[in-house]
Amino acid sequence: MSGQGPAWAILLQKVFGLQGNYPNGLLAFVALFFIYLFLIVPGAWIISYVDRKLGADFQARVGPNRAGPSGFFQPLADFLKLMQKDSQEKITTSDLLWIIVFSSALYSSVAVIPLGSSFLMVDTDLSAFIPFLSALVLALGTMLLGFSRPTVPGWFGAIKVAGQAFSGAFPALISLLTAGIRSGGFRWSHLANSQGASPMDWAAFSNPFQFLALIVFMISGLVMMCLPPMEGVVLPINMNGGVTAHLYGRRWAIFRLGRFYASFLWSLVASVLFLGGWQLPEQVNDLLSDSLILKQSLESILLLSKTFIMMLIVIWVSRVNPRTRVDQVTDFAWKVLSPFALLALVGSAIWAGWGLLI
Amino acid sequence: MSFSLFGERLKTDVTNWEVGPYHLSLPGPIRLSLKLDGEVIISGEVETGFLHRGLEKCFELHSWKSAIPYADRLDPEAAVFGELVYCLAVEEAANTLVPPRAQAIRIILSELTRISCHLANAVRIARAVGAETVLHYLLRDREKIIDLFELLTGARFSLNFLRIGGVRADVTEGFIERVLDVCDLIRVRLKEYNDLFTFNHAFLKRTINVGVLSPALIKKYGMTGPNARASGINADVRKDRPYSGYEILDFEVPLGRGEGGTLGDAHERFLIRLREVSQSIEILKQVTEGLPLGEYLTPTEDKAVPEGEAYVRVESSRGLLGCHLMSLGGTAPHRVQFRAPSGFHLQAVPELITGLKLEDLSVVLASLDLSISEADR
Amino acid sequence: MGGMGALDMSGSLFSTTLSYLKDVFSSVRSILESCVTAIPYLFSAGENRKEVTEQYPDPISSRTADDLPSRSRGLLFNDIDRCTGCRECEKICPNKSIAIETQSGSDPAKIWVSLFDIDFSKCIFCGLCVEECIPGSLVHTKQYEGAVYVLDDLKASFGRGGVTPEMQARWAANRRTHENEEVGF
Amino acid sequence: MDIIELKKRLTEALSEKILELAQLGKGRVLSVWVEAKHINEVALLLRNESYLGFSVLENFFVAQLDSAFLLSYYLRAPKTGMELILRASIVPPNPEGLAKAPSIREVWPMAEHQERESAELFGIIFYLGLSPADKKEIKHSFLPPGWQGFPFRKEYKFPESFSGIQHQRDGL
Repeated sequence: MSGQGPAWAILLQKVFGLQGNYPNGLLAFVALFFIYLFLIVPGAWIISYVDRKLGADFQARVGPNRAGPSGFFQPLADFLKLMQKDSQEKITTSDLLWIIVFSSALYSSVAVIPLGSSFLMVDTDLSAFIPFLSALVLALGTMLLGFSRPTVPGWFGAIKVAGQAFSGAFPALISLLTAGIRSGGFRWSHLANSQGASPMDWAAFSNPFQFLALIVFMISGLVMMCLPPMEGVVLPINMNGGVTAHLYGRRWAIFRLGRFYASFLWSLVASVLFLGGWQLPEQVNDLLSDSLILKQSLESILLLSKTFIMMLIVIWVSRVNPRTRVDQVTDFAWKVLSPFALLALVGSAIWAGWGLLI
Repeated sequence: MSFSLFGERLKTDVTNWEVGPYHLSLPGPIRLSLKLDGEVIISGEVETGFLHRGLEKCFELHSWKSAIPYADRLDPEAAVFGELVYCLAVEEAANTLVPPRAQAIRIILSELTRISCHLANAVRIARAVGAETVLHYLLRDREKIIDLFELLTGARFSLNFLRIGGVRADVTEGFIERVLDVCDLIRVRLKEYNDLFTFNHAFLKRTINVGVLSPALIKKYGMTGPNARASGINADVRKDRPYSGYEILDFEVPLGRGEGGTLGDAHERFLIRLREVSQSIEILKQVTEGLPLGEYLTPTEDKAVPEGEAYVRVESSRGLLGCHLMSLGGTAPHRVQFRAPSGFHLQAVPELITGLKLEDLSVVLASLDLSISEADR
Repeated sequence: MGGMGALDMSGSLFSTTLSYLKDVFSSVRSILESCVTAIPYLFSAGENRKEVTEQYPDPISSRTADDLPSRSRGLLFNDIDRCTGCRECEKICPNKSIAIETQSGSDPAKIWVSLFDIDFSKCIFCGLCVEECIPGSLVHTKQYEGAVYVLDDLKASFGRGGVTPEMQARWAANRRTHENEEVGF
Repeated sequence: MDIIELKKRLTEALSEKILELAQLGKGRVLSVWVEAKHINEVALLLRNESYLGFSVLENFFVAQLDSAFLLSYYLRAPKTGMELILRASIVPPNPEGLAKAPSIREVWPMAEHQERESAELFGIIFYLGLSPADKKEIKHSFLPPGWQGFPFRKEYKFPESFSGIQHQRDGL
């Protein structure tokens, strides 16, 4: 039983039944590959399918039903179609630039994803901030995409994306701090262990300010990454054609996969910060204390289902509501989200320090 | 160089940008050449004529009766109004009488077309604002009305059902009950649209105080119909000069109240069209209950219309649709000229869009309910 | 999502924050209200919220030719036996998509319609010809699938074909025998 | 304010310019024939006079009667509810030539696009001010640029093809 090395390495060796010790680098590569193949790509598939099916259900339509049983293979069909449709003109430097920045912003944070008590590859003191930073770099990537567009509206879209990202970043950071105040640290394990399993012990429901911080965190994340229902600037529907004008083929697939991963990451972080992460009830913990793999997979399932529910809510709201203009979105972020974020910060600080004051 | 933190606006130099003739958010094939200062439109010109097909010349090449399918194609989405205005003009020139039952059937058809056109306009506004869900609900309900057309006339859009002196055939047996069912269904739906969309905050923010049409602008460009009534100008042809039996119906014409934003903004135009749909439902109920008996057509042989001239106007879903007809006693009309409301609304677009934000351009164009095929003829 | 206009600085601090909060809550309430109205559609609750997509050509979930109302104007069909060759339909057709040629039939009174072509690439299905057809031989069918690969396939011809010399000879023969019987040879 | 009252007011206001005053159509609408060159004065007078007040031009109709063009302006006075058709006729120099008529864009701005349409399709130059400017070309806003001839004229022969596209599909 090779017990030494970080928890995720032990887990990995157990999963693959390897004996003897292997360099952590190799194990890390296997782990990343494992997450990417079995978590992100299937996640994109399921969410894309659910998004289209749920959207169709809301609109009294049938939705995809040709590819596979009730259209389940529609995302695969879309993916194959996009793969074989590449844009004729050769890749220019500005295209290359945005693709590199876009994908580096996203897939660098795969290692940071908290998936369970032992599957924590990067559990440093500031690990909660890394997804926030990768979201900012994603906004930079979308801006560069806008600048690489041949049309006038593409450049307008780029500047608007930058403006919207800044206005979303401030309240997101503040609400991130509010979560940190309650749990006393930004380590994933700190954040998760400070919350109990039953909903009452979750951060969001422990005090009203944390609940307010959850809402502000989710909305400002959507604003920061121009995700639906805040994606007025990216949508080709409005007059100026948005950032994705004339984007199709493989680059469109990169863009879509990137946007899925961004919303998935943000919902995951939200459920760890505010919705009790992967905490299993005490009895279950004791029961499973011996078999590490079972406990870890149960924790991951719990965490991913919370993330899935958060993403469903976002899909629901975005399908039903119209989109507001970009300047109204930034107005909303500065004049509504930021004050409420500060209120939540001050409130939860007082709440946390109440004991010391009196 | 005096550096003022907030006073100095981000200086952007003027770019100009050609939009069209085919673009996602234009109401039809027109070309807008816009001068943009950053986000704000400084000036815009409209170039039309992409849909000009010499419709009025076609009337001169056909006999009176075989010109009726051409009247359908004046505004393909609202075919009955083109037919109605042409038939009324010929009837006035040739002095033929229309039996009351035919007049009632004509009212039923024009009110149904008005509802279908207002729903189609709501679809365009919803698409401009990006509200997918309500868009599909509107299309689904409009389908019910188009099924009614197919039941009565046999065609979905270009009906070719009116004839000079009446209508082509009588009402089929199940038609009246189906009309009443559709009326009740649409009333239920209107309530659903209001909950889901009309007072949704995001929609309000996109349309309140956007594209305000002042009464002066309306008078200057001769705008009529819902666009004018949304700015408080009470002018409806069905009330001012009733035609084809509207005088016996009592209905009140909705006017813009301007309680949400200012009077005459895009939201007011959207609201007034929904109110007109509910008012059309009232009219349909009255007409279908009191459908007079008697035959549906005074037969007129298609040969010649005595020499004469007539100018008739009809309240179409977009405004005052007039038809000036001149006949020299031949078997074909000598000159038919249509006064298309969309032509006048299109005139006001350059002045209306100056100072508008670029993203609101598609909302304003959609709220004006322009039919380019009617404007270009 | 929700949001509010510019803060009006006019009133006192308290009244502005009050109106600010009222505005934010009204916007959140209206957004949630719109979301809630879409929920019943998830479970297709009630008659009005069923899925309405017609998956043509699947006969169960989409309308087929026989569900169409009786007056629907599909592709035309002309029953040549009842057609008298009066050319009314050719005259009334707005864009000349009907071409008719007639020759004298077996007895001079009867017209032999040798050519009766309808060019469906020009026909606008207005139904004027069916209305003008006195013998009622020209009717609308319920057939609406008119897609073809070659433009010529859109020409439907119902004519009887040219009168060949031996047909004329045969008609002339039995006309003579007919007249002989009458005269009593 | 009925037809007779209006007729009296018009005769004394426009006295010498009126060529003919008749009642027209079922609605018994008054129609006033005026010399083509007086249109501008008459228009200003009709609109600005307080007791006439024809401030709305509802429809501008042009038709060709054998070789002359009949211009008729359908006017409405919103205050008094009266209607009036102002008519004038102009003759083009030759069947292909450009006729000239004074424009009423200043008096009634709403007629601007109808005037442009008739100008292009009938071949009429609507000039502002007093003397007809020597403008030759008409800017096309309805017909494709470079279209020869004026389609709405009676003697117009429809061209076989335009910019390389045949208009008649042969054989079918």
